[in-house]
Amino acid sequence: MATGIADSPIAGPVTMAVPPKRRKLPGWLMGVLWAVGAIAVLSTASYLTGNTDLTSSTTTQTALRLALPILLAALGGLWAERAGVVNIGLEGMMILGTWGAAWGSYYGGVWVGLLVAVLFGAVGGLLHAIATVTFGVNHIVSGVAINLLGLGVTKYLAHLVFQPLSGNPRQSPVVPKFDTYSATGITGWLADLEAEQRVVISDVAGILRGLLTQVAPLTMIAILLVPISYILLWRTRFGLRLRSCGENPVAAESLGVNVYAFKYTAVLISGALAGMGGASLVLLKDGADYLENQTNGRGYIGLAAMIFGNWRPGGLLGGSALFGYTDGLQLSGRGPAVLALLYAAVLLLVVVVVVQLFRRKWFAAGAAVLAAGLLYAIYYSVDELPRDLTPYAPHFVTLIVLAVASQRLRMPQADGFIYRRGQGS
Amino acid sequence: MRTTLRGKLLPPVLAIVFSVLLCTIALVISGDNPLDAFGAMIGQLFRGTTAVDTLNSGAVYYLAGLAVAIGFQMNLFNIGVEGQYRFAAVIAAIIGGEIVLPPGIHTLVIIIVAVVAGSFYALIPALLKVYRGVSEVISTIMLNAIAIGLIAYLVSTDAFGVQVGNNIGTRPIEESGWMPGIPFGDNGTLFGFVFVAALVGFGYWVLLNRTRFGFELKASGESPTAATAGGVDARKMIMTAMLLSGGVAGLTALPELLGRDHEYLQTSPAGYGFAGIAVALLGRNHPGGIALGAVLWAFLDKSAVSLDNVGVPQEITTIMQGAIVLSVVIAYEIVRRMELAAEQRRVGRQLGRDTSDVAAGGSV
Amino acid sequence: MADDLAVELEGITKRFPGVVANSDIHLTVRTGEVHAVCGENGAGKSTLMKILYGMLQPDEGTIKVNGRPVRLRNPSDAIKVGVGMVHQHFMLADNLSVLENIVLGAEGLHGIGAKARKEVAELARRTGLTADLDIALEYLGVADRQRVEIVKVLYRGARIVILDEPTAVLVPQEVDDLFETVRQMRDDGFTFIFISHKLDEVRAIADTITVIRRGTTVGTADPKTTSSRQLAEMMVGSELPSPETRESTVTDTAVLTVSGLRLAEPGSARAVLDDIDLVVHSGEVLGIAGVEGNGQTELVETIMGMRRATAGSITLSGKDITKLGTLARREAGIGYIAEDRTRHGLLLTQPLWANRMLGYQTREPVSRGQWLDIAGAKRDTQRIVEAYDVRTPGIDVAAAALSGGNQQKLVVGRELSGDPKLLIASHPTRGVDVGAQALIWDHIRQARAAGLAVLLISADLDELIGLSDRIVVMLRGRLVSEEDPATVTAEDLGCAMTGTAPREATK
Amino acid sequence: GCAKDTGGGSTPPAGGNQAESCKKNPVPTGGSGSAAGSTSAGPKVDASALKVGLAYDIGGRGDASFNDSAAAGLDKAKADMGLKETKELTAAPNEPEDAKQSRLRQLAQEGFNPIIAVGFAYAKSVEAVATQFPNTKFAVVDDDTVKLPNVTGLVFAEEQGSFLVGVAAVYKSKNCHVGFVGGVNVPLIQKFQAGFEQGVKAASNDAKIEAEYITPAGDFTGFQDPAKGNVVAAGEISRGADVIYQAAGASGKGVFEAAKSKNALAIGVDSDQYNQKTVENSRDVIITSMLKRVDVAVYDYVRAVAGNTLASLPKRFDLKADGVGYATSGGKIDDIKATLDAYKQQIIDGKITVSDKPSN
Ligand SMILES: Nc1ncnc2c1ncn2[C@@H]1O[C@H](COP(=O)(O)OP(=O)(O)OP(=O)(O)O)[C@@H](O)[C@H]1O
Ligand SMILES: Nc1ncnc2c1ncn2[C@@H]1O[C@H](COP(=O)(O)OP(=O)(O)OP(=O)(O)O)[C@@H](O)[C@H]1O
Ligand SMILES: [Mg+2]
Ligand SMILES: [Mg+2]
Repeated sequence: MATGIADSPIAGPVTMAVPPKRRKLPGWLMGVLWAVGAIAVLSTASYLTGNTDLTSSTTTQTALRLALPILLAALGGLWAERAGVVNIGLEGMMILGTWGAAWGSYYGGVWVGLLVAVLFGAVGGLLHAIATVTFGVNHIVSGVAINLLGLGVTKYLAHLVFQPLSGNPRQSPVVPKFDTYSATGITGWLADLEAEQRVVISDVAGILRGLLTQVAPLTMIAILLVPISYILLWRTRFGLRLRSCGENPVAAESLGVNVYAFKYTAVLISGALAGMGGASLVLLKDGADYLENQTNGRGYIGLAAMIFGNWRPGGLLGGSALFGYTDGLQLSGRGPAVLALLYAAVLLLVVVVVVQLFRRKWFAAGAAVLAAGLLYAIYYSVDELPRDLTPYAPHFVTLIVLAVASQRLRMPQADGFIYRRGQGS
Repeated sequence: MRTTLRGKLLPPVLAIVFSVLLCTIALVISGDNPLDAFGAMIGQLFRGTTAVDTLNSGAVYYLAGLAVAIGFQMNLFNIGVEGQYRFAAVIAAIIGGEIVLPPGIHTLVIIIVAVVAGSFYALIPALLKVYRGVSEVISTIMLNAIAIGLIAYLVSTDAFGVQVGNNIGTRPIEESGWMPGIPFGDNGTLFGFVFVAALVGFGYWVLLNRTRFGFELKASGESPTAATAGGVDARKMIMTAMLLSGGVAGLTALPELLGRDHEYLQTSPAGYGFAGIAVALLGRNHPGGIALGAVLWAFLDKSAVSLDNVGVPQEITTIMQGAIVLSVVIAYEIVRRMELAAEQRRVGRQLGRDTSDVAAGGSV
Repeated sequence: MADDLAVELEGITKRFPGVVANSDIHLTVRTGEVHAVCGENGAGKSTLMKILYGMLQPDEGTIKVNGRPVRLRNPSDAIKVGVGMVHQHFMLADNLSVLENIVLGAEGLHGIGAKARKEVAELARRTGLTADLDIALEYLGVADRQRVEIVKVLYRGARIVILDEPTAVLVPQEVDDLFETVRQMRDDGFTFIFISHKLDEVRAIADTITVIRRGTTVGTADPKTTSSRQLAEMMVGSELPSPETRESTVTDTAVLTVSGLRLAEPGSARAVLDDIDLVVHSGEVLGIAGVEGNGQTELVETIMGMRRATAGSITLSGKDITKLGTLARREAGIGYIAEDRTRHGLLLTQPLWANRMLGYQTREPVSRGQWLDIAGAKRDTQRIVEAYDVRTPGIDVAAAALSGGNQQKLVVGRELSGDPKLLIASHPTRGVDVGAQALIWDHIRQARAAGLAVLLISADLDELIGLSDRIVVMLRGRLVSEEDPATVTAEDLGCAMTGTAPREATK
Repeated sequence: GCAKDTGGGSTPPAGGNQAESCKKNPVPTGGSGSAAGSTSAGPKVDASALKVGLAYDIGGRGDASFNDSAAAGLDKAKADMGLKETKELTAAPNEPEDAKQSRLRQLAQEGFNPIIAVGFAYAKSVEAVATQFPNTKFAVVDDDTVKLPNVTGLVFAEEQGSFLVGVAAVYKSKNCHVGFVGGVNVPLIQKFQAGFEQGVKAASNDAKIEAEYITPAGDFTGFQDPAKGNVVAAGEISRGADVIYQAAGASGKGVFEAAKSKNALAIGVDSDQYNQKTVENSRDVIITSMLKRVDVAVYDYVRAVAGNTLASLPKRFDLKADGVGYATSGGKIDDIKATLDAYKQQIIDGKITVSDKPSN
């Protein structure tokens, strides 16, 4: 082989081995702290700017909804990459899921739709597994090919199957959607609280209300899949074996782990989750039915959310939530809401400055002061952000958070490596 | 590892055969005649401008493929070629349209602007990677999206755009800035940029195989640790490779911009960067392979029109592109294993002679 | 007879593309013995062991374990019949915790929770593994990793334990500890198959020795009646080499001067290197002794410019190179044999001639200005292949196709060909067989006689004592003492390295 | 407790009651009442000798949008004028210029004449191919920039139709607050916004208007993302708008659904969306649709070619030419039809001129 790429993984971020530091807090508590901190910053910003969109129930609801497909794709990425298979075919598998969801739901109702979506996604996963695991094809090549195939096959199938039904080769007929449920008792009370516009209380009420109204079973399943993935991957022997395939497959093999089987399983689950992500675009109330290319790159965003979340379920939940939230905010609240978010960012940076000063990290504190000043200057000087750029607020936010948070990302060590049975030295 | 000629040529042929087979099945299912379909695909080459168009588009894909391949050489996955080429195209079109210079110089300025703009847009992920450790995969995905917004702004009438009918685009470039092509009468005009693309491909080969920089690039790609110990500065290499990749990406839209369109419209096609990934992978990062991949890709693209014309669903071409990418790599793997087995058999036959002197060892 | 035979390998043959790794091998191991397998690099020892452990399938031949014929399709099969293996190269996952590394694949025994933890803790105590079971494996030193590997095998209840070159990375005390454990377990009825290039060790621990040469069994030997010399002859047909340096060539010209060198850990104030002062003269070999993880690697990498010193200066032949990059330091005349050749020394998929360029890409004969001189590189690679007896089918094969010893010879050849003033040699003969070892020592000696200054780091104390003109001992990032190789013994050195008082005092 | 939602929006504001929250401007009077002149009425024309080629934009026949509308015009021509041979080809997403040219050239070479290109994206290709085939007649929908004797531009006064639905929106709004959701911020869609806003202002000086686009120009996913259309519309509704006019292609579906679940009303675009299958779930919130009669234009063009009366085709398909209008299916605006028609007459008579650029 002439060049390295076909057999080598993508270079991960350059990380340094750091001495073991005792984690003071368990992961879930960190998550809760982050969430509380975020809400505190947002409600302060909402109070100071007078923009209620930041914490309204509508925003929360749209955020949840926009985050859902990304979350599922990210979970799909997590499963595959934890077993050492890079999956940039998520997009294609999601597309397969959208088609399958519409088709199954049309003929058999929502649950059948969900099942078919999951199966279709898994078929994409199977293809990826055959290529990467059995044939040792470069993971990126296979992923790119699956994205093309997913798009081509669904277009073709839609032409064949949906056109006679909907008269439109690019769209399915209207299909059944999941019913939604609300915690009626609480939400009424929360709505009152939210309407009162009291500092913090109303904000929290708004956010909670958004999370508790009009929740579809699929939404609940998706959210539950985060802890389920965590438990399966980190708390069971199955998960240990699966992760070992992503860390050092040769070692795993030497201990009697059937690496191929685990990689297959992981990539199948990955595809199934991506398929479910596709279904979440089709089967939720107000969903779009099948529409050609409706995933619009969400598979890639999911991949980004997973990297953002440091290959961990809690982290990718945060990544998807951040993305969904910002996107929801800019879409429903538009320019003013994004400006308010900018203000929230300034507040966040002020917190960062305090923390860094406390830790005696003078340089970091200085940088944060600078950034805060800059953002505040922008906030102060413009009354409207450029319209053409506000739709990309989530992308800017993702970039800035990644650049600012001095993070240490740790990808699974053998992620993207091609493993062949018996190659161990 | 040694690869025979058969090992190089057989896989693509197998892959094409396999994808044709797959599409045949799909066509039969949908009740179309596969022979008509494939007849139309071959036939198009002898009709109208398709043959020339294929080469023209091939040049576009070639440049995008090279840009991606430069990153791949050192294990950088520059998904951002998409954003880089579009950003560069707009900037080049705007500047090219705003200025008038003597022929040749005008063109050259546009080319340089495109390269600089492409590199600039690649500079952001490069800096983020080197100084903040942000994975280039995620940063370029984000920057691709942001590029759309930037372009929308730049092309809007508030900024540099002009409206023609219902379309907006940049101010058309004066003729002095065009790149003349080779006219083939009714069969179209071959872009002059096709030769520039070929030159870039040659440059890529020379750079990688004959220069110190190329050696350091490949070394960092293969083993960052060994490269560091060998005195290669990893940060510098990441920066240079990204900038170079972005610079070549910046050229991607120029064949069409300088050879035919002369302006960048909001309806100008996107997606060349993503196709470039597939093309680079098809060509296994080798300049010759990428060229073949690019032309094949372009050919399949063009087939969509011809297939539609004979009433065959044009989605077939997308399926075929995906199938070829996947099956070509699988075919390479199968052929590699076959050759391995053959070698093992060969060794097996030589066994007797090799071990005879060892067997004389005896025990103490 | 079947009752007391733990392992019988009959007529094992294994072919790899271009190589016959094992050809009609016979090996019989009695229950409860320590059975050593010796042979040159690439003789086929590891391959044979992988076959016994089910990781490779033999092309021909039969395997019997405890008298019963078995088919081992994968390691699980081997584990089931009681075979366990500690690999030559660690089989550990850096990001998993110590506990996870151990229970992986054997979760069926005690799960992955508290019960498993208890069980592992017990085994850890027995083998001297003191590390926290919950920290990621990457923070463990080599000796601890070795212990984790052994605990892994024991945890699975293996009765037949394969140890493939377990001592290559250990210091004498650690080797003693290991042997103590092995002997104890042997008395408890465990069977060991033990592989090592260090023939003294082999004779110290083994009950029986089987010698393999070029993939086939040459014969068996009794360690009590066979000398190391005889063993070596069986293995390679040549004499056992000695690292002894005959006459001193030390001059007064300082080549490398390091003063006040300090290296802080990234993100903390703790120093990995603390106030290091040393001088290496032209024609002198300065040995650095130290237990792995005490800063030798960092010292070397700081001198090479791969890490930036926090304080202090480095001078090469009077020129201050503290601020220079790695390439500039190499150009200034430093040759570098890295401790891990596959990570730092070679581009494994590239041909040998491309590997010749690595680190020399700016210099004749492999380049001219910005352009590579491929013909020149090939010519010079051919020269190295001949001068250093690199056994290879040609210079166009990928470096990965060479065995470890041959790879090392190529690296040594390359690093000595730039006319260096200073050679930094980190474990130059690690894992290399006796024949190649002798050759590498010879070349280092010749260069030293011609005025080369050598900074030698080695875990092989015989090598260190034999080659060095002076030895300094490194402990926790500091140079703690200086020893005279003419008088010091390996045991003394070991004590200094571990910071314990000399043996007399402890007894 | 936790309860199943009953599919909200079951009771949209009824069409009949005109809320008095919005002070309406006086309805103009004095229209001449002359009927909109449709060219389709006239002597019977035989087009059986014509071979008509149609080159669609992305989506093609069945897209429930302007391509579909063009297809309807062609079908009608077939039925009415005995048109026999036709061929319809469709553009692929992200295709370069030469693909469009090849498509047109193929049609021309196979003897199709006239050739109708649907969508302004074809403008440059038609120019190139029409030069090459001077004896073939071409038409471009939504573009009139090609100045060649054999090329006809079929453009529409979208702002005029949008004006009328703007008026309708005000009359149906309870909060005196209406909204516009555009798919992609391009000049063509800005025309819809411009007309709508002028209509709203004409109907009431008090009315508040929300106007948003899903994506900026160049990002055509805005036409393809119902999920985002939904969010943008929901945002406008939460700010008080209760009648939303969408010009967002396939994303419009999301707008309708947002309206439905938040008890607001919606106005469709291009075709009579009340009768459109893909949005039938939310048809009860669609009070009207702004009609852009691409079908009329295509039909009239074919007819004009057959009868050799190209010169008689309107320069712009406007209210007068029946090229734009509003739909009444569902009967939700029957009560204000007179008002709308009064405004319509004013526009036809030139008493009101509608600008095609949004004011800001
Ligand atoms: N997977 C493989 N593919 C091809 N050749 C191999 C493979 N594994 C081992 N070999 C070859 O088989 C031969 C025996 O290798 P093996 O690793 O068994 O040697 P060894 O005796 O363990 O050597 P050492 O003492 O250096 O560990 C070598 O020539 C090696 O090149
Ligand atoms: N995947 C592989 N493909 C081809 N050859 C391989 C492969 N894996 C190992 N080898 C061969 O294995 C040999 C290296 O084997 P091994 O790792 O046992 O080294 P070694 O000879 O034992 O050296 P050392 O003891 O110094 O580490 C090389 O000769 C190489 O040809
Ligand atoms: Mg070995
Ligand atoms: Mg070895």
